[in-house]
Amino acid sequence: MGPQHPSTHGVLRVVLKLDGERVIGSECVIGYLHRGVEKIAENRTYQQFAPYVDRMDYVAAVSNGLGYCEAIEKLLIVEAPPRARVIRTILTELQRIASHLLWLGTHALDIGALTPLFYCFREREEILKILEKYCGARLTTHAFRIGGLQYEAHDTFEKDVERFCKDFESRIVEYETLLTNNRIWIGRTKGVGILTAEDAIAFGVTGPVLRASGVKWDIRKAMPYAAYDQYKFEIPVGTTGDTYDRYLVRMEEMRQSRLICLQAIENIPPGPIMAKVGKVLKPPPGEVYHAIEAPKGELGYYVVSDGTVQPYRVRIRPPSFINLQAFDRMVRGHLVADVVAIIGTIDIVLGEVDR
Amino acid sequence: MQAAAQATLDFLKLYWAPLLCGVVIVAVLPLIVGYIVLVERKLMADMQARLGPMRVGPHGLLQPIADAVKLLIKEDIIPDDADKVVFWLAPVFSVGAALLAIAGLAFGPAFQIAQDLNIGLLFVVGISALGIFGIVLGGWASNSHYSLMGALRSSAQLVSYETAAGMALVCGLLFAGTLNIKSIVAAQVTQGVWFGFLAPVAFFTYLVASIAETNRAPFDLPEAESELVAGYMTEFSGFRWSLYFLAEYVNMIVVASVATTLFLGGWLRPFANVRWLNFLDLLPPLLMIGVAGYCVLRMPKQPTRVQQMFMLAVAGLCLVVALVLAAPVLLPFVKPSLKDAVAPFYAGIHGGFWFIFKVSVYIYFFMWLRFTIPRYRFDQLMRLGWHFLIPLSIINVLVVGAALIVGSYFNLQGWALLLATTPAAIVTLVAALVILSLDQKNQARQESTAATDFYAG
Amino acid sequence: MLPIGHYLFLSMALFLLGVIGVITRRNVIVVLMSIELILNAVNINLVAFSRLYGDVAGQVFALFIIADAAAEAAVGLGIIIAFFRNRETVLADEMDLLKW
Amino acid sequence: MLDKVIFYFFAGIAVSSAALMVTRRNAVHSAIFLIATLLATAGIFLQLRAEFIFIVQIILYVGGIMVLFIFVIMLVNLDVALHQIKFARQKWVALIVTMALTAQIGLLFWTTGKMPGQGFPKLTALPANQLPPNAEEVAKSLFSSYLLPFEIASVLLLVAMIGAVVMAKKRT
Repeated sequence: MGPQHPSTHGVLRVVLKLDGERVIGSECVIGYLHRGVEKIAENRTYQQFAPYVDRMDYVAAVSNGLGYCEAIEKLLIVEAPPRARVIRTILTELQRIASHLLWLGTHALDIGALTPLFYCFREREEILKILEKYCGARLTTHAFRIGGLQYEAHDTFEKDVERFCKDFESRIVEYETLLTNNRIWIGRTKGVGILTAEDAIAFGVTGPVLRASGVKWDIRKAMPYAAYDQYKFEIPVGTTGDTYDRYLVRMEEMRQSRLICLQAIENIPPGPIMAKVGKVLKPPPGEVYHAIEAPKGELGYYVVSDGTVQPYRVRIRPPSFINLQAFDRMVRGHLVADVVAIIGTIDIVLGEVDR
Repeated sequence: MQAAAQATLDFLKLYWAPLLCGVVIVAVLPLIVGYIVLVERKLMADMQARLGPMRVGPHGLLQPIADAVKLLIKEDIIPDDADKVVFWLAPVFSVGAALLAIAGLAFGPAFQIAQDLNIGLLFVVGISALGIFGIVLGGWASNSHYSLMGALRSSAQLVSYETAAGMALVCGLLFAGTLNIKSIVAAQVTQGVWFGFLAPVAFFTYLVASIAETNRAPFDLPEAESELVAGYMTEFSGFRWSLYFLAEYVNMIVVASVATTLFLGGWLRPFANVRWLNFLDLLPPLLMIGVAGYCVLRMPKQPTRVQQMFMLAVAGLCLVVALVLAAPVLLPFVKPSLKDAVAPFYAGIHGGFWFIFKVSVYIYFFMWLRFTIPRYRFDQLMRLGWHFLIPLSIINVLVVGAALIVGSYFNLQGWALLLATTPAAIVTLVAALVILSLDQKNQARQESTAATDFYAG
Repeated sequence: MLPIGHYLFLSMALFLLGVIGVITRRNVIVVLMSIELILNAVNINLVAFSRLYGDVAGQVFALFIIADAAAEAAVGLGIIIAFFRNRETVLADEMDLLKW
Repeated sequence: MLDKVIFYFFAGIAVSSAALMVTRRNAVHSAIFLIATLLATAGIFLQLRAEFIFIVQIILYVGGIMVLFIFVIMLVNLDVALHQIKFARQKWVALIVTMALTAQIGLLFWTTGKMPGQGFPKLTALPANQLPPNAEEVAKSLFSSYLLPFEIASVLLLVAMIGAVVMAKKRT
């Protein structure tokens, strides 16, 4: 299946070894979107590199930015003010919902249901409007700065987010009626692309794919960052680890993110939005690894600084790339038609896979 | 020479009506198909919270003409080593089969091309079964591995669902007792109840089988399959592709009208012979007046002058149709002497209206399915066809036959016949559940064996 | 109803073409097709005479012939597929082994 | 008059496409020509007012058997056979056989001194419009006087189906 295939998200080439209709083995050829982000980082200052981070997982740019900024703040041993942390949490959770909506739309389209795509995009539009109002850009937002936020929350911020969360509840029910107990949807997804818990851990898979296989691991709970420790929310966990479980886990995650946003909206603490960080950042030599829970899985930043203005090395742990390794195990023994469903269910974004 | 001229003259005198209908159908059908496509796109858009084609003409009403022109002038690529003759023949074959099937149909008591064809329904089903050649040869001629695989898949699907559709029709025909379309509808008048209620399971099976037969909705696997891209139609472009497109929609009309004739009482008004429900006759004209009113109301909101004019024209058209529909109903009240003169006229027009109304409801259901339900995988599709639909329809034929014998024993008629057929339907449904559970069990067994052997392999 | 001679000539012509097809063609599938052609020629005769004598038995028998032709085609093609899968050829000359 | 026109039209198509079928090099082309012949013979059945056989021929022969043929031709896409000569060595044998056949039939008619079909009584050929409805007639006689052959035919079809399935099954 060539790189410009209609159902591979972006430019992913999959070489399938077939026995008639069944897939025996598969091999993903990637690298079509490789831009050498990590090499570029080595001759950019810390602030200059921040916009590059958004271009990786262009579907969830805000959470990339959050990961990078918090990693550098850890390096500088600086703490973002509480107000900044809460606004960051709200924006990341909104971005998570938007990313899951895009996943649901394209996944359903691959399996044949035409309508959910337009419902999901209608909601995603609302979120992008809020992001645009806040930081001027819809997709590659560059919303955060090292040490806090650049812009104060616009005046109607609370009202917009609240209005969105209010009617999103009924919208999720809309998707569920369309898909969840639809016999054909279940037929196409149940028992397809099974990934057992041991395999998931062995492959180092993270995020909804890991939780669907029954492993209860979410960085927001395990190593809370930003303002996640102040809010109550559950972590949905699946049982068999097939496409249908991943679908349920992600739908539940959307609901939880909505709850987080609602809790966060009640009390956004007043105060400054930017910590005292100089114009020129010269972090002390040393290294740091900071991971956050991106919509696709654990997004980690390993930054080594040699005391100068530019980082010595920035290593990014992309969740999509690692989840993709489990693709071969999942696709074995299935029919060619299921390959499309499996690519959809891992929810990979090629920008992040190729970096 | 004179004898030949005389022979052709009386030939024309004898058969001018069907010839005229034939020419009208073949000319008007592409236009109708164009507007069905427009309605489908509008409906899809409406269900997906968007507007659909709005650019060409007011509310996109001229979109089909734009599509037709585009398809005509688009360049007609023929793959280099495809064999030309078969490549040209395949779409012609499938359109020909679809249009020929239209000839057997009756769109109202007066409007039928092949007048008293006493194998009416069988003729329509048989000829529309020829469409398979168009698909198979099309796949073969375009000489690419993918389209050949797509063609084989879609024809395998067509062949297997034809048996199920055939069985469902047989069950419907048990009640009608004849194949001639006019007498089928007449039988539904004497019975007083539509066969769709007498044989609900047959109607359901036919509905599902006809969706699969026209390659639509959850079964539109061949052209939507991810790696076959457009199945057998990939290599065709421009006019040739539009022929296939036309054949698919004409097939949809044929299948819909077969279902309406047999299960939904053809051109009968609902509750045809219930005297006190006669006011239903006024329904068609009222409907048309409603549409006209809606157009007039929306007229001021149109942005440009020409669109307002267009809306007025549409409203006028609806009013004229309403008048034509109302005339035969109201005239007898005005002048009772006209009653008998108007009767055939009345039957023809109202019959035609009801028939077209039912066909469009049936097609609406097709479209509605297409937008909401995801697609079946190919093996699930074949399993549904072979393991579930065909046994169900065979059992249904047996059970309904038995019910008919019981019915005739107690000589139940019309609504009373329901006493015999509803238990029959229940028995068939129970049998269906048994088949399903059996299917689930051996499917699970199959799945486990399949899983083990590929690990071993 | 034309005089019966026309139908006799037609079915004879088709029969002859079928026989030629069976004998001369190397490709087994085309041989099977020519057999179908011969059966068809027989059908024409049957229906013509049934129409001539007004007795519908001829047409019923033609029905049986069509059913039989279907059965014969199914089994014949089954054999061809099985043969093709082993010997990769469909030409009559190369089918000279009784057991492969 | 109309009958004659229709008959010659369909007979012409039938004979010419049969001839083309036998001579075509490509198996798919000959299959298509066979379909044309079958449709032409169906037309002749229609001209003989035998509607039921007409529609059965179309459904069973063209819609059923020919689809099977085209499927097999595609599964066994034998472009390798295209280049070899398509006529077997028995070409001459075929010519001799056909010559003998036509000579024999010609001799038969020559001895009786009548063109084929002259002597047959033309007494019961009913005009077209008084013919009883064909489908009902065939059904009546099929299920009354010919019930036993009907059952035998069904058994034959069953056996054929099982045979075909067993034959085409993969040797697992």
